[in-house]
Amino acid sequence: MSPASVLDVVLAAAVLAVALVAVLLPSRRGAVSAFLVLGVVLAVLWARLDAPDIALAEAALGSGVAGALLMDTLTADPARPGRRAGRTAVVVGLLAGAVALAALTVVVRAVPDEPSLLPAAVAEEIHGAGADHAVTAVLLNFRSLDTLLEAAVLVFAAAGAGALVRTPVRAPDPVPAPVTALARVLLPALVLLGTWLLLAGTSRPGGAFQAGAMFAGALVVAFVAGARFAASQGTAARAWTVAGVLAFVALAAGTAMLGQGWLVLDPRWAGAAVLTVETVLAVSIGVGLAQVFVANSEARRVPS
Amino acid sequence: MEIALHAVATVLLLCVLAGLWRAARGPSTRDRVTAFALLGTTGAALLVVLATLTQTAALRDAALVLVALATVVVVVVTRGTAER
Amino acid sequence: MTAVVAVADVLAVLLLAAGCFFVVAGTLGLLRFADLPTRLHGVAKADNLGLGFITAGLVVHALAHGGGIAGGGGGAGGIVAKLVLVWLFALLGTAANSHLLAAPARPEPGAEEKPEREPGPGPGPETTPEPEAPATREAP
Amino acid sequence: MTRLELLLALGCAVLVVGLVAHLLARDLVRRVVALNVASAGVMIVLLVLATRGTEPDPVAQALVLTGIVIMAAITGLALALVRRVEAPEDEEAP
Repeated sequence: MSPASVLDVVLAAAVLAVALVAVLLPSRRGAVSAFLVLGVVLAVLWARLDAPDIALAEAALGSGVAGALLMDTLTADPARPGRRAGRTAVVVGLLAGAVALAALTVVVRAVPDEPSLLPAAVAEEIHGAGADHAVTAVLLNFRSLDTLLEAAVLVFAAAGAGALVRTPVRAPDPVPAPVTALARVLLPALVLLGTWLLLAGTSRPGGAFQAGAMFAGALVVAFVAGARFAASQGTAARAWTVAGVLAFVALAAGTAMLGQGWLVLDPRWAGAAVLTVETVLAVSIGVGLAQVFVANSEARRVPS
Repeated sequence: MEIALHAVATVLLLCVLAGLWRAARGPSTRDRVTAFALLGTTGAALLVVLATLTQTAALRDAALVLVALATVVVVVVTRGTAER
Repeated sequence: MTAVVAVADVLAVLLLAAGCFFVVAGTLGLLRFADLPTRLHGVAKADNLGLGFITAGLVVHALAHGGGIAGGGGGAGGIVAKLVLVWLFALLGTAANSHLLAAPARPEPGAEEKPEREPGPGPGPETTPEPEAPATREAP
Repeated sequence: MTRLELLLALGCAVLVVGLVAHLLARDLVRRVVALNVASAGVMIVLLVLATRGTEPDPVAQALVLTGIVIMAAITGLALALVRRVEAPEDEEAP
């Protein structure tokens, strides 16, 4: 492993500094803002770590969708001033943190320095996996059960957030003219960008998750600009939210009935199957994340 | 050339860190969001520089995504508080 | 051929340096200006100009080297297109953002911090002229 | 100090910082932020370990990718819960 370069050291210091600021600031607004900065810095770190997929996802989800969600919280009524942690709790917490850090360092140092065997195994199997890009092949073929369950978690989150809404959708706030104008440009641009990421995902970094985040961004923009379809929490939105899981389960059932076993794809049609599931999954992730946002946003308007 | 790109990336990273000061300090939420808008642009510049440095085309996509979604964040934050 | 590449490299470094200068100026404006409108002004103009210069530098680099540090020519078209797209997106976003952020705001519900409390020990006017220069040069 | 060691130490530190802050913070939104910071630490460790070979490990990267999506979704759910907890008491409550 090469010695750390100046850029790496500065980057590591930056990540640690931003993380510390994000957790140490006493005000909610400061913490959230610093966390958004952390998203940007992390995207750069992932880029340095040879993980462009993750950099894309971090830019889209970490500082995009999650940022919008967190920032939107700040427009709600402020929290009642809570008690601060007592001195004993702080001391115990810091001690526990020090012990945990020491233990973690020991554990991580014990990890062997040799590269794992997985990249070679993936490279061996990737022909006929349905995607030339290794990460996409892992996500939608080799470890597709993980992705299925991840889609299920998203359904759970969207349903949970939706269940917390107490008021029906009211008339939206007046929309400033620049927002409408911006939405007209941004909405098609985001959808186009998402589609590009989706299609690019089979051969290069990109894929369903990043595309889904783009679609979610597009829906959020439409929602903020007052579009009726984006504010809907009706049957269609719910159907799209669960569509990702359903597509996966249907694929699993299909392969099981064809006698190959659950989610074992035949190389002859793996490409088509992967792209189909990815497309449904991307729209599903987009609608699901947008549903989470809309639910949060409606909760904001609970009359007091 | 590689050294120049490294230097540019380091300078831009320091700018991101400087932006953290404004984002953390405020004083108003709008100031924090202004800082974030700046960081979206600076972060995009950083990502395109890294894309050239490491010859990874996907990082240019990431820059595009970052710029686009930073705008979404600003639109979300300012809604309901701006006069027409 | 190598002479052309060398000239292009020098040009790219100059453009990148100019870009860095303007980004630093924008960041200084964000840190040192006295209130939100002036900060927005510094950020929106200087920073976009900086991104534009950096993009231009990378475009020159891509045209000369074709994507990578060591690679030959060719394949630069897509890279150039995407770099330009990044910059256009940034321009669009900043224009809309600045308008939205600068629009007169109602008092925010429960702003826990008073907007009057201004940071910065130094007086404003001394730092004002610096990022002013990129701002005026930006409009062609 | 090699790059690997530096970034592994960074990941561990960020994880612990996030966890301690999550346990100590009283403000609910700050707790959510701290949990996100902790998850960033885990992701750093995983991705640094993924770069040990000549090729980055796609399995670890896919794992982190899944983690990012789940973190975003769960953050949204947590924030909805925070709003519900902090909302004024509703009238129909017994």
